[in-house]
Amino acid sequence: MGEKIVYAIIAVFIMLNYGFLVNGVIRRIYARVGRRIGVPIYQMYIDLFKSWGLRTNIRHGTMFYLGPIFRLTGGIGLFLFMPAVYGLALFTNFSFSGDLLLLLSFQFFGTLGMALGASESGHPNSAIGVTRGLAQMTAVEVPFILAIMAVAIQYDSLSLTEIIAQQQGGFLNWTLFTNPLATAAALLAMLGAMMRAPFDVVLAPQEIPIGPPTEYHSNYMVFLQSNRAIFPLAKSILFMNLFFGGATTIVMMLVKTFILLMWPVLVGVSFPRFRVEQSIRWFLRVPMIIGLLGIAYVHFFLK
Amino acid sequence: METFKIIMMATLAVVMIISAIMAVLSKEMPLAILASGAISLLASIFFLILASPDVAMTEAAIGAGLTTFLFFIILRKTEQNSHEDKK
Amino acid sequence: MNLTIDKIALLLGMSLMLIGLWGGFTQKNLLKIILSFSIFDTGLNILIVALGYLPGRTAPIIDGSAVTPENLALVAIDPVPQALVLTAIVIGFGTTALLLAYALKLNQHKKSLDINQFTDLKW
Amino acid sequence: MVSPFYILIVGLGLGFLLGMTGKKQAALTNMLTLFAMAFFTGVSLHWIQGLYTGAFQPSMVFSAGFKPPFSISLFLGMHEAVISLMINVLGLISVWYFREFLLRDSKPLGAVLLVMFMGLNMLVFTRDLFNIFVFLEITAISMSGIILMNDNHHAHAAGFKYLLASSLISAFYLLGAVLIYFSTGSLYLDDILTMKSAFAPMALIAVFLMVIAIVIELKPFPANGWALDVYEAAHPGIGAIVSGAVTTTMLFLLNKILVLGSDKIYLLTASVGALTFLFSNWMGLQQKNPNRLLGYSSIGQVGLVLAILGMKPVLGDGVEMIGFGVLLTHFLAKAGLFWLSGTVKGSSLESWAILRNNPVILTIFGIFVFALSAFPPFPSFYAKWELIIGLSGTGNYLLIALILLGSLFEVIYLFRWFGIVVKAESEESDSGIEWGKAAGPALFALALLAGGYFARNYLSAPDMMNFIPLVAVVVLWVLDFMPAWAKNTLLLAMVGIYSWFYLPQYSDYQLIFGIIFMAGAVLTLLYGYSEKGKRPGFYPLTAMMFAGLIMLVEATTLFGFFFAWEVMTAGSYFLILRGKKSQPHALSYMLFSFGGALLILAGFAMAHAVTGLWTLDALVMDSPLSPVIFIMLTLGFLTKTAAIGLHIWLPGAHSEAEADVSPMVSGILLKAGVYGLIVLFMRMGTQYIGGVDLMVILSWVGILSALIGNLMAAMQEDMKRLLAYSSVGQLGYILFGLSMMSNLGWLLAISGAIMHFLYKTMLFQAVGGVYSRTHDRMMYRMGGLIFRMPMTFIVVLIGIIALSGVPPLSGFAGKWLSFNAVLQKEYYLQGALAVLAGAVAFLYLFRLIHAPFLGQLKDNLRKVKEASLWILLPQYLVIAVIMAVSTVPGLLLERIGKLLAKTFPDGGLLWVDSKIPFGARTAISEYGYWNGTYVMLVTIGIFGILLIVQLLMQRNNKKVGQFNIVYSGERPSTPETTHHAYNFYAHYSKALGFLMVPLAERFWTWISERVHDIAHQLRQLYNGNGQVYLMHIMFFFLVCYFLINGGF
Repeated sequence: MGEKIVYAIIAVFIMLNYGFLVNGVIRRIYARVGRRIGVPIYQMYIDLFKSWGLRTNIRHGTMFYLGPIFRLTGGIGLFLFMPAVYGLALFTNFSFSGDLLLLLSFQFFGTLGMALGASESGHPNSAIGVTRGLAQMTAVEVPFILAIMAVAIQYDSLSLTEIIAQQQGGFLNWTLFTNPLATAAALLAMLGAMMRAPFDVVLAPQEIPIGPPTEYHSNYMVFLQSNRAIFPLAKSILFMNLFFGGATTIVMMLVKTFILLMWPVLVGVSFPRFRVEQSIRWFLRVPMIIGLLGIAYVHFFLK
Repeated sequence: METFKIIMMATLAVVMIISAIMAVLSKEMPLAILASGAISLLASIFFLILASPDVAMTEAAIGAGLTTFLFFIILRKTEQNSHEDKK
Repeated sequence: MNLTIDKIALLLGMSLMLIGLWGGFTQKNLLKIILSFSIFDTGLNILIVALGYLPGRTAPIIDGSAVTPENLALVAIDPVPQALVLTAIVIGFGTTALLLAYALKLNQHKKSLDINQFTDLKW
Repeated sequence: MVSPFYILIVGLGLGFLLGMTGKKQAALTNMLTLFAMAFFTGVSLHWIQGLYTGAFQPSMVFSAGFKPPFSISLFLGMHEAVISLMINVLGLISVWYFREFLLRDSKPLGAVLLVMFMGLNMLVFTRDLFNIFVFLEITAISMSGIILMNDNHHAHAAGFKYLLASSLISAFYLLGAVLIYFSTGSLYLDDILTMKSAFAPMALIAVFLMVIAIVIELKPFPANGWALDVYEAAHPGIGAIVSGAVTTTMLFLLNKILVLGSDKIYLLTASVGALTFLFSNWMGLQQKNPNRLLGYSSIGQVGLVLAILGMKPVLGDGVEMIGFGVLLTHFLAKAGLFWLSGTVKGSSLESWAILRNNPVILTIFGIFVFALSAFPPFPSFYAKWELIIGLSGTGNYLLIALILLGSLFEVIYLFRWFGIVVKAESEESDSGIEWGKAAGPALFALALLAGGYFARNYLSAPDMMNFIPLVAVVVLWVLDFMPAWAKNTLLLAMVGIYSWFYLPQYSDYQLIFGIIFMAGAVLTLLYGYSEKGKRPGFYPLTAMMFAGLIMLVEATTLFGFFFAWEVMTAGSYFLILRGKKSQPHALSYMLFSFGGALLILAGFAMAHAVTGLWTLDALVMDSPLSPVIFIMLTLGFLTKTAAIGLHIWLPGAHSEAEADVSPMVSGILLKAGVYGLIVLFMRMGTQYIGGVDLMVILSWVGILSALIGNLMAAMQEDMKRLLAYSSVGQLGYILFGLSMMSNLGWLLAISGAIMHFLYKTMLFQAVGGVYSRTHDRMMYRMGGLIFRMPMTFIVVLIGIIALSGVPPLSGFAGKWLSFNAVLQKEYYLQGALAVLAGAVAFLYLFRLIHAPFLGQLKDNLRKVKEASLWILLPQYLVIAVIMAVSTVPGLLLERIGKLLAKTFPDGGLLWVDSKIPFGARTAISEYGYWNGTYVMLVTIGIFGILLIVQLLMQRNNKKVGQFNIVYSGERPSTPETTHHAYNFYAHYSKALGFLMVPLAERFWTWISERVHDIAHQLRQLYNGNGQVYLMHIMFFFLVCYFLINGGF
């Protein structure tokens, strides 16, 4: 057990730093698309130290204080409950605790804690951001779960390790190719889950300055930024495991996740923003239908 | 004899039926009451001929006598009531 | 058609009953309605007596000559229906009297004998 | 033996004598009348005693030594004695009731009363057809005489109509009696009976005439307008006599004469009765005048007895006891209600609200209403059971439907009235109840209870019930004067002792639900200590509800189950009704529950008819009828679990109930429906209708309940309504689980039931605690309560994390199980909707914690204090349980799994010890695995590390004031504009509003309006004109004649 804990700490450390760098890259891409030069790739580190360096920090109450902790626990937990690299002890994490469903549900641990913390600040913008986030999330869930269901039926398992194992042996075994419909549904859902345009109304920097985290600063910000580094990575690891054959080496994992992270970014730079009800309707239409088709496909053709 | 009896009874019956219709239709209350009394009276004759003298007696006394009498009393009282109202 | 006394009586009774009912259903004056009912009663009584009539027999009164206790069942008419009718007449009178009392009471209140005036209670 | 002739002699003699007394002897007259009626009563008692002990045998008495037809022939048996006792007791009380008239007026009321009761007695005893005519007329005339003595012109108009009608009726009868004499040569009933097989056509017509006359006397639909007027206008004392004594006599008489009739006549009577019962109750729906309402109800009840008596050729002689059960209830309750009516001034249903100033009288009123609605333990309940069971055995489903529909209508107006009496605004505050007038109703209410006790003995179903739980109700009722804390302790102790002795005897599902109900009782009673004062009525009712629940669990027979079900329904109805504004909601709860109970009753009856068993195993069957039975029972139970479409009673009932009643009816009571479904599904299994798997339909019902319930919950502003809708959703999940008919599905359902019990109890109590401090339920009017009520906040926090299924808390088990079960069962579409519903649950839960507890504290809440200790205690007990089963899920799931393996051997979870320390057990399903302990440890580990990091990193951390936020460079100063809480998910309703259209509510409103419209149209029949009523009688007569004699 002790060995697992040490491994976990190392894995989290690696992923955090990788996440900071990727975020830097993404910001640069956004800048380039907007014909700006943008920040240096290591900008995230600068921000973190700056936030940490603030001499005072305030709190609005206990939940406010705990909110970022919940948030980061959610991010790290999500990462730690799944095998990031297939067959590598260092990155197998605590995946023995539960299967795919645990991951799906655990995503909300951070969301909920953060929502509660932000709400306690008493800032209306936080609350508005939270309601938007929750509302959008409900719709994003559906196509995503449909895709997961398709995968689970296809591989007859909810165990992520098992799913990865079945995708080994050549990229044609990836779910991407064996079940493109489910993959498509999931990738569309990913757009919503990543909170980038056109589904970034939750943060909506122009209207409700950055949404839920409005009131957060200093070391809270450190936690939130760290979460922003690791949480999307964890999600893309999940997608990688489900649809892109997983990874057998650390490098492969890093590359695949980077590519996956670029997908919402590429969509994001080229689309304007949806309102909440629009995105809800959208998710319950196109991706959901694709997801259902995916299940039908698995059910009738792969079984 | 028997034929005569039948003809008489038939006549009586017709009279009674006419009285009954009169009693029902007549606008004049006293006339109606009298017609009804007449029916009872004639009915008692019928009873007699139908070999029921006791019924005949009762019908004559109660149906023709008492009932008619009672109707007239009530008629007068109600007319008094209506009369008071007009004043 | 072979008319006999009891047939005439039967027809008469029925006619009176029908006329009585007709009057009771159509007349609007309370007294007329009561009157019609008493005609109906009379008709009913005639009907019953007529039903019990056996041609050629005498009244069920033991007079010692024609009717004796021994031949009562052969010579006389069954006395029971007559007793019944007797009772019915008395009871009918009671009912009529009570109805008239009601008519009076109702008349005292509304100064009218029109049955349509007494429909406050409905539904 | 005292000869019945003494009644005749005393009645007539004293009657004439008293008729001649003047005003001066009023006191004496009164005394003599009272003595005479007491004598009648005494004689009846003497007979009953003598016949019971065998001191004398049932015997025939002839007048003057002659044989019939020349004498009056009276028969005196046990039946006659009992009926005459009923009549005479009612007479005695009536004389007492009328005493002020007797003393004040010079009118010979007492004399007429005596003659009348003499006549009624004689009608009971006589076996002579012509005597019947005489006594019929005597009673009719004396009855009209009594009405005439009233100084009320409405009563006079009514009396006139009555007398007209009865002359027509007596003409029919007389003709019949005479014809039978001509046909058979006898007027003596027993002689004629011997000739029945050789009846000439004339005799048949004669019997028809006599029967129809008495049937019309019993006020069949539609020939009953005259009777309604009498009930409405005459003095309530007269109403009591007509509805009680006269009707009873006439029914007895009818039963006496009906034996002459052919099966056709019986059938006619039964149909007329059933239709009368249905239509009279239907029209009663529109009635606003209490006395006329009682009239409609009387006519309906008598119609029911008619229908029962008419079923004799089909059901055998047992119907007499059934009919008597209904009749006795009707007799006691109606007379009692009419007498009560005399104490109420005003002629609206609302004016009865005065009764509630006096708890004893209110109780009496309640007893009457519940007895009329055929609730246990009253005789009518047993009669209803026996009747439906019997009818079902003969396949008379149409009649069952008519009767059940009629009783549903009756319940609607009775309980609407009851609710008004208990709850409506009353103008008068003084309790002008005269105890003298209440004595009769009180006596009759007691008699009803006693009657119920005896009625059990005539039950055909084996009755192996444990009635001990009901003792608690009685004890608490008697001790109701004590302070609340004392009663609370008492009930708690009783629950404890009972659980100690009985819970170990339970097994399987019984045990699970027994624990839920008993633990629920303890939790809600602990909360009860926070209430001050006496809480009159609360404890017996609570005890009643829990008694019903525990008896439900213990029930092994169909009858026991239904009995418990009704007890529980009654108790919970009262509890809900206690809420301040709960009256309309309590009514709709009652209606849905009652409708459901009727379906259950019918289903049980049909099941018994198919299998012939009395135990619950009667439901194990394979018959063409089983899908129908299955549907009826399922619908019945679904009304209790508030499946979508049948849920509209729930939000109001649960949210308007008192603070500690809400957890009872939500967390605990709903499980009764779940238990019912389990009992049903276990035995009947999957049913198909036209090749369609009904379980699939149920799974859709379940999932739609879950989705729509959750959506509705997210849109509520009222926190109790939110929780109430959330129950609809949760119960939808449970139904969904059960409908899968698989090991995992049931594991989901049963663990879901347990969890829902825990969460809802806790959350409703927390919300109750908030309400106790803020006196508000609208969430947007609160805010920031975390600063004032942190302990309650923690409860809600745990509650919502658990309920939303976020790991590491126990709610996740439900999600995990449902997904696995869905995959196993291939319910993909439903599964997707379940996920959506789960996500929506997140919305309302967040709202529940955000709006009241987080955000800006409102000015008026600045001095709010934490909820009291007794409110918090049960909540923290629940939290302890939740934490335990979250950390070690096997505690619960593994045990349930073992139990389920008996029913569903395949597809269950596998529990293995994991290799890593602590021996924590991992659940392994066909698809995945889950180790709750590790999830909990890892989560706590990460959280703990991060907390330490944060504590180390922070500098100078200090708490700031309320409005110290970054707000466009301004500091907002009003919490109202800064607290974003109202219409929280506006965007959501914009996107998915079409799912929230209240279709079910519209549907039921539409049904209700149509039903009331028809009632209104129907009662136009009674236009108040006496002649029209006569024509109704004639019309009725002719229709019946042609029906019997074969056509036009």
